[in-house]
Amino acid sequence: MHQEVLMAGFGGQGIMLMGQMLAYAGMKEDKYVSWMPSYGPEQRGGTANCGVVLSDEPVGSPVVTEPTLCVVMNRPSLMKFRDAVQKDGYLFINSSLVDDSVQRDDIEVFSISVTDEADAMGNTRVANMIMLGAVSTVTGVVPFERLKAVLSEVLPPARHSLIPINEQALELGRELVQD
Amino acid sequence: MHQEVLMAGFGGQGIMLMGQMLAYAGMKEDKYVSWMPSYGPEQRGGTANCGVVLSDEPVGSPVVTEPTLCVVMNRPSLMKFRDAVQKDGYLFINSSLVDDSVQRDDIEVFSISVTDEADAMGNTRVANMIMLGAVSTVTGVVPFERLKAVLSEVLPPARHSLIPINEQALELGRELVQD
Amino acid sequence: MSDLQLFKGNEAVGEAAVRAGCRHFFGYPITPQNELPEYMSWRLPEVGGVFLQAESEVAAINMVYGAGGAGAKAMTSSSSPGISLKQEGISFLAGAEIPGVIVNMVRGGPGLGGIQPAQSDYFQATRGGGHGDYRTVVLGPASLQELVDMTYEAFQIADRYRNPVMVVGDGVMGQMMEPVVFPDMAEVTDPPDWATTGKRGRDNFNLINSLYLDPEELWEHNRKLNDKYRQMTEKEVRWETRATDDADFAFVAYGTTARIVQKAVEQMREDGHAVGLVRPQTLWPFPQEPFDELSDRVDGFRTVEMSLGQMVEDVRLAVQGRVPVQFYGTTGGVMPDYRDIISAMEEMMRKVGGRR
Amino acid sequence: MSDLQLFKGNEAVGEAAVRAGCRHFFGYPITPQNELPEYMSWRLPEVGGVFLQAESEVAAINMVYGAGGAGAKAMTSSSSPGISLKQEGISFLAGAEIPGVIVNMVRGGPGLGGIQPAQSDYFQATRGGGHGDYRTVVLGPASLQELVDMTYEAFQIADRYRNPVMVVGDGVMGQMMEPVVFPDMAEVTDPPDWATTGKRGRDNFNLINSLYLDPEELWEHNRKLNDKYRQMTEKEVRWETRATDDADFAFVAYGTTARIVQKAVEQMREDGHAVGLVRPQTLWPFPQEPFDELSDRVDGFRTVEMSLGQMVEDVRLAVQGRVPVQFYGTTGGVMPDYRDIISAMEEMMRKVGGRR
Amino acid sequence: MSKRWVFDEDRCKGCGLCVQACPEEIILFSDRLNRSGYRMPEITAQDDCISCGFCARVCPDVAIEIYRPDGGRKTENSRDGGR
Amino acid sequence: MSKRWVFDEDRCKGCGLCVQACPEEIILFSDRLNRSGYRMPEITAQDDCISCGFCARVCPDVAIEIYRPDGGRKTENSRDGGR
Amino acid sequence: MKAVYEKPKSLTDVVTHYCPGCTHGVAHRLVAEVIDDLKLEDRAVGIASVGCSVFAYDYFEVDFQQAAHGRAPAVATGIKRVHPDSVVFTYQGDGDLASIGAAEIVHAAMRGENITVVFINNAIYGMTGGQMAPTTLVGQKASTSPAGRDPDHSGSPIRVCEMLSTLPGVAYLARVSCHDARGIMSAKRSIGKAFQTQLDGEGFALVEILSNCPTNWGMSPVESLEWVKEHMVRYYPLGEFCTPGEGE
Amino acid sequence: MKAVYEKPKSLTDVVTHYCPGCTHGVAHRLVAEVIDDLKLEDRAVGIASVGCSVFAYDYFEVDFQQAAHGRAPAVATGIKRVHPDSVVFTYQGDGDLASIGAAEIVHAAMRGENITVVFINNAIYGMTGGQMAPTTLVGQKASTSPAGRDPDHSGSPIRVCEMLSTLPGVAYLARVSCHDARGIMSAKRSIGKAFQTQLDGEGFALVEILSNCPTNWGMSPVESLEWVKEHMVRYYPLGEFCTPGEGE
Ligand SMILES: Cc1ncc(C[n+]2csc(CCOP(=O)(O)OP(=O)(O)O)c2C)c(N)n1
Ligand SMILES: Cc1ncc(C[n+]2csc(CCOP(=O)(O)OP(=O)(O)O)c2C)c(N)n1
Ligand code: SF4
Ligand code: SF4
Ligand code: SF4
Ligand code: SF4
Ligand code: SF4
Ligand code: SF4
Ligand SMILES: [Mg+2]
Ligand SMILES: [Mg+2]
Repeated sequence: MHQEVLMAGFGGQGIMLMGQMLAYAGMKEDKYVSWMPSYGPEQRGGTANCGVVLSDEPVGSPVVTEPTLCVVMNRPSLMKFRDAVQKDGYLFINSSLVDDSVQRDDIEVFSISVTDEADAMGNTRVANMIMLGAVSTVTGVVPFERLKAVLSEVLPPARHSLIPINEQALELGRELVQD
Repeated sequence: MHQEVLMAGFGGQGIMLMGQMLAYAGMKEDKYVSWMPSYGPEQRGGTANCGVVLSDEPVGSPVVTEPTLCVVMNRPSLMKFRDAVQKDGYLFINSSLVDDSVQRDDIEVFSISVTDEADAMGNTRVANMIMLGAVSTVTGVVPFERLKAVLSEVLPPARHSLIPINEQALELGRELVQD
Repeated sequence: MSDLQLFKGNEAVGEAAVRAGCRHFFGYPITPQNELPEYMSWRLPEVGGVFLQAESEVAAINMVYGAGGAGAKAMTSSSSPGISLKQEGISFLAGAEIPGVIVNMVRGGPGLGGIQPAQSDYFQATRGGGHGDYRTVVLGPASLQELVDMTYEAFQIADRYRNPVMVVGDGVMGQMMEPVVFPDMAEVTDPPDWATTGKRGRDNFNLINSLYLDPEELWEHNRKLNDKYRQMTEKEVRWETRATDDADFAFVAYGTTARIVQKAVEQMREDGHAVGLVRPQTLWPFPQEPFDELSDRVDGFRTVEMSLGQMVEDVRLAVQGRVPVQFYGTTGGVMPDYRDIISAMEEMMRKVGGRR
Repeated sequence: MSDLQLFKGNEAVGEAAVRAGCRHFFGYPITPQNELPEYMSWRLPEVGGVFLQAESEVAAINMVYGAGGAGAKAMTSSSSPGISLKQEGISFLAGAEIPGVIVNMVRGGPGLGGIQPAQSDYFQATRGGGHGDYRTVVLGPASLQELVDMTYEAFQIADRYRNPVMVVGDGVMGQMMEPVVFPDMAEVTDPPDWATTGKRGRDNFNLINSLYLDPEELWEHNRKLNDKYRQMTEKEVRWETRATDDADFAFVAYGTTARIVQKAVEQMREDGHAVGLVRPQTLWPFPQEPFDELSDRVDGFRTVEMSLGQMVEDVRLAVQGRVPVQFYGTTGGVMPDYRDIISAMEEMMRKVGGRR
Repeated sequence: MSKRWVFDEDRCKGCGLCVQACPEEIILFSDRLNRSGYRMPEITAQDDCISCGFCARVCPDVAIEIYRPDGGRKTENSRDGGR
Repeated sequence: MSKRWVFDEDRCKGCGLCVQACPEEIILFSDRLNRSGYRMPEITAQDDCISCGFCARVCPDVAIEIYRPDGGRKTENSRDGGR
Repeated sequence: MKAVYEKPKSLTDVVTHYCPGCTHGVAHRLVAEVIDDLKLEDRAVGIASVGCSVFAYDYFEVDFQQAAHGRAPAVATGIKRVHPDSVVFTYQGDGDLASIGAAEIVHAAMRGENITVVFINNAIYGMTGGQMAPTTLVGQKASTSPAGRDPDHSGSPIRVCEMLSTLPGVAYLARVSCHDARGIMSAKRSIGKAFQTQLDGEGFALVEILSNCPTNWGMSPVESLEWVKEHMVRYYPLGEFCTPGEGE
Repeated sequence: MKAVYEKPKSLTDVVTHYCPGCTHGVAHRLVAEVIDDLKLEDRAVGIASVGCSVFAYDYFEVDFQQAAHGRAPAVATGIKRVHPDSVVFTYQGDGDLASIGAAEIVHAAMRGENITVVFINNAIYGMTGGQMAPTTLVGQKASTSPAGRDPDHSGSPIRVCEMLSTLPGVAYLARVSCHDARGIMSAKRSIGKAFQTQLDGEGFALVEILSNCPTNWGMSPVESLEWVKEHMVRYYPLGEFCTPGEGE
């Protein structure tokens, strides 16, 4: 097993946390993992993305440029990465903020309106968890239950009150792709 | 012609000026010359010495450690340098401040009480010029007249009023060794 | 593997230092190493230590001088421009024989440059950017586990020789997360007997100093330092080789770059090329042995660095013309692509190829 | 020879700079170079220039940055610890492509060290003690006339490449007097068109900068700088050989040391030994050519330095193992004795002797 | 051009300082986002604007320019040299 | 030891500050040079010394120590903690 | 219609990289207005320091140098000594000016260097992510003082104007605040005076502008200005500390 | 006989390298007396700075560190933070403290670093041969201001006590003079207070001692003290600028 995951969006969309949860869950599954953030040259409000490598072998470069699994949470990220996804890879799109379509048939594309769904849940900020639930369910990159279990370890204690809503969001994500 | 001159004494005895006059005169005589000061590790009131090289060839190291011509103006300098003087070299001693004798018969030793003589002239500070007059007269390292001529070029304008007494001192030095 | 913790590089350095007994950190913010002082700012008080944000990098290294001279395991960190400002201080630490650990998370230069990862401070780190004949042991980890282990050891090496030790990472190393296992918490030891603790009953007074106005004494002092440097060269040098046993050509790379080169090696091996990798773990002392061993067996070395070519000089010094040494690099914060690395090696193989 | 003037090294540097058109000097006192700022403090006002004593070496180099960026021929000087403090600034000058001349009258180190002559800042000068991939041309004069000429040229080289240039002397060089002839007074030129003079009718505004947050841009900028460095390597390298035509062994030495080695060479020649001297005049770029030429002819090189062995690495890099390269040195302010130099060479000749 | 309140939406970052600053309370946030995704303020009643310039003065992004009818009520003028 | 003015000539550098400082004007330069070649001050009349300590206080080289007869006139004492 | 407020000519058209609501933008605008008003566009040379305002050089239509962290006053000195008829100004943050650059600002002031300093005091290191600055208020949280600044550990904030006012070379010193329109108008007057001081050859001039950093303070822009008013102005009193001709 | 004045125990027997009449020697003695009086010999750690007093470490019977030029306050901070019960003092010249080390002294003061600073202001760079210091008086000649300090070119001298007195972290600040016996006695009292301030944990304490440099001033020792009295004391008023508990 060797997955190179790239997650991209605006700063503030919780991209980094998504990646860290994936890496953490992978570690708990006895994979070799790495997580690597990247902020655009613009300091503020620009794009933010992170790469996560999960593998049965020690991780070489932690920098992901050709993902096997890509999550884009906004439009600029789609423009930047849609052609970079490896053949047979996955591309998850936050269709609430991205209305473009992808003209590739060598990859699997999932469009989920996670921001709208999160809004509907009453908290735009859990869009990332909805996406993560979906990603885990579709790809099995890490088991869904593991993801739920690591929430409490990745969130700082001060934010543990948010665990229930995040769990709900993960589950909603699962449901959305199970339908 | 190749002379390596070492002049040594206390700070304040005008050692540096003696050396500079020698170098300047040498330059005017179309010799290759260098002048190099050295202050002891102690910053203040310690020993001061300088090396002057005068040669028909370009000067190699400006640092003089084995002089062909050595002038010591105080006792510590004698202790330090008397054995360093090259065979057939000259050693000039300010016998006003140094009462030790030198047990070498492979060099020529001149003891001149220049400080006393300068005191007698009414200005202790010209002891260096008395010595220089003697050195020039005995060794011919630079012509005596040249030495006198460069006084005005080496002394800063502000001190040109001192030229006459310095000339007198040079001449006294000549007389002392001509006797 | 239950002790595994997912840590950010900069924070892992902090925790490793705490485990090593470091209780005093003096730093000044600069990207990309800010998480290290930030971590220390809450972690050190927790273990009874002191974090102090200095007014500048110059002040920080001189606080390390004071604290180290007083017997503490002290540390500072920065990134390229800030490390330049510490050069006088590092020379003073070496001259006065004070242990201390300095971390450089290298970014692109020169000048203000950029904030992305680079390896262009290699010369500065290994040749001493400061004045005078001195050396610092320079550790160049390639994974966060190694970063943790080397940070821990840096304190031991510093104490062993009473000499500053540098840990050189880069933006990637500082920012990435990987699972790490931390060494156990070391006991915090008493100040050594040379430290300026105040006399506290001692008869003599202790002195921390690097001034020797008498040149003979200063030479003597330098000889003494040089003996230590020679010992370090013998005892502290470290490297790793991968797939070099049957290699026709070998890459040389350290730190983050070595990980990317490793990928290139795997790919080339799959494609049937017998290539390997020499990875210096200590940048100073630089490993001579693997090059002596390999110079008889391989047809050439290809050094890969995130710089315009700095470590390549050490490789050339080690190889001494026995086989060709070539350089490939990116700089300014660009990380080399493993495909470009492969191309570079293939080109070398074509040109040098049939040599033996 | 009526233009000959007996000058102290430090003051000769000052006068040469004035002749080259330098009108702005920013410095901070440190032994053994104090006569240079002192000279400038009265000489520059005389020619309509500005001498300013800065609050520190750090401030001084940044004043040079400002003045150089504003189009002036600006200069600073110091000695070892002070030069360490300037490293960040020098990297900024290189990164922002600002010309400027930096003089280092090297003294013994590390740390506070001593005030006697040394050559132990060779690494710092030639490898860039600052951060990032950058180079400065480093001139290493061996006589006061050469010091004068090189100081004069340093300004031209700096302007030609928009890059800082270093002149490296030592305590001897700064303190000694020798007769020198000064070049004629150069015309003071208008600021170049890239200088920040204020727009004064220009349409665009000028910018002096070394920040490139985009790594690709920073790499590109570095490539541009690298092209300049390559040009310097081709065009600015300088050396001198003495008695090497029929030499079996050659010394390598620069600066003051080369003068002492010269004496050793003469002595050894008198004693019937065929030895010569290679004297690099530019320490960076380091001369490759004489070593290529001599490596086929001599049986070995003996490098002599007032350090624990720094330039010897460049000699080894240049010789690439073709013949043995050995090192002899003193440090801490001790000048090598020509007799010890001779012994060192004789020992090498005995050991390496019958090689060919 | 007869508007007092002239708005450059591409410069605006939706910080809301103008909303806060207007003494007439006629600037409010709208529902619109600009190209960069920032929520846009809008003026609810151009005619109620007194051209006091407060909104423009507090705007960190120079997204607002203010005009007043010639001969209109005197308000603080930004071009008076600041003295 | 019955002297009030105790002088350590090896420490003295002949600066003359003590000469200047003595309110009784009983310290004068002598003709003697010490081993380092400095001209030595001397006390002309031990008995006129009032043990005020001024000379010792101004001496940068700690070349002078001052004593006073027990029960003698009270003078400023250097060991009073400075407060 | 007549313009009451238009974009100053000395600002470029570039949209700044500053966070929404950051008063760096306001300060830029005021400086540009003064450059316009005094017609300095042909003589002005700015120095951008290291901090959030490092890209200032992109935002002004005048010559610029980018300086090493803290060294802007030294760089300005270099420029001014070469071209005394240039109008040289630095634009510096509180970390830059009051921490690493403390020696440079004190000495430029001591020398009476005839330059203008625009000093943005936002009580934090903005660019590097919210570390404690020498100007951070007691109790204020920062990423390197997570429990709030503790005066027993880190001392109390430095008041730059008060400190520099003790130096004879200083000609003009003022502290202003950008927390509301009135403050901004007064800030502009002070910036104008600070440039005029240089034009008149009076010596060193500095305007300290109390500013916000909504991002690193963790507040909305509006809240952050409220905080400036409530907390910063209290510790950092506004006013003029020196005016030309007043000292010696 | 009873001792009125004896060599302090905390001074070594070494004869100093100072020039005849240099008040560095007096200041050393006073510090040693205070160390004796307060019985600090077992807890004191001194920091020798770069300047004529660089060899201070040879003259005191206590632990010492030699610091890089200007950095003594940073070095002292490092020591004090490791051993808060050590009594840490720096001994710094005016070039060291007020020029290259300006940032370090300002920040140690701002932090209220619990250390004692003995500051020797002799208005010149002694060790390097008489260059201008930031404290050199207007008109005073120095080897880098051969025509005398020109305020239009180099500004007017910095008054360190006045400047530092604006910093809240400062507990004790005094300026004294060594030009006569009375001044020396008062100097001792101030040095004593400055150490006591540290013992009481009150924060940063500094004593500025107006001193001479007969060698580089080109005066006899007696003339030089006269000059301190006539010129220095006039520009640098004596007195206490801060005492513990006074500020905030
Ligand atoms: C020598 C050096 N040290 C540190 C840095 C990192 N650095 C960049 S900006 C900055 C602080 C900026 O804070 P401030 O001056 O207050 O400006 P702000 O961002 O708040 O406007 C620091 C420490 C650097 N670039 N160079
Ligand atoms: C980094 C550095 N810069 C400069 C020097 C040279 N230096 C030695 S002492 C000194 C000045 C000393 O003056 P001051 O601090 O006033 O002490 P004083 O000698 O007058 O007592 C200087 C500039 C140095 N050693 N290190
Ligand atoms: S100009 Fe004044 S009244 Fe008009 S919108 Fe702006 S703030 Fe409101
Ligand atoms: S103040 Fe400016 S940037 Fe902020 S919301 Fe109003 S117009 Fe937009
Ligand atoms: S103690 Fe007083 S009276 Fe006695 S010699 Fe000294 S100064 Fe004079
Ligand atoms: S004051 Fe001291 S050193 Fe000076 S002359 Fe008197 S005894 Fe000697
Ligand atoms: S980080 Fe703070 S200071 Fe920097 S631009 Fe954002 S709000 Fe402004
Ligand atoms: S040079 Fe001046 S400060 Fe230094 S010891 Fe001599 S008199 Fe004292
Ligand atoms: Mg700030
Ligand atoms: Mg001084």
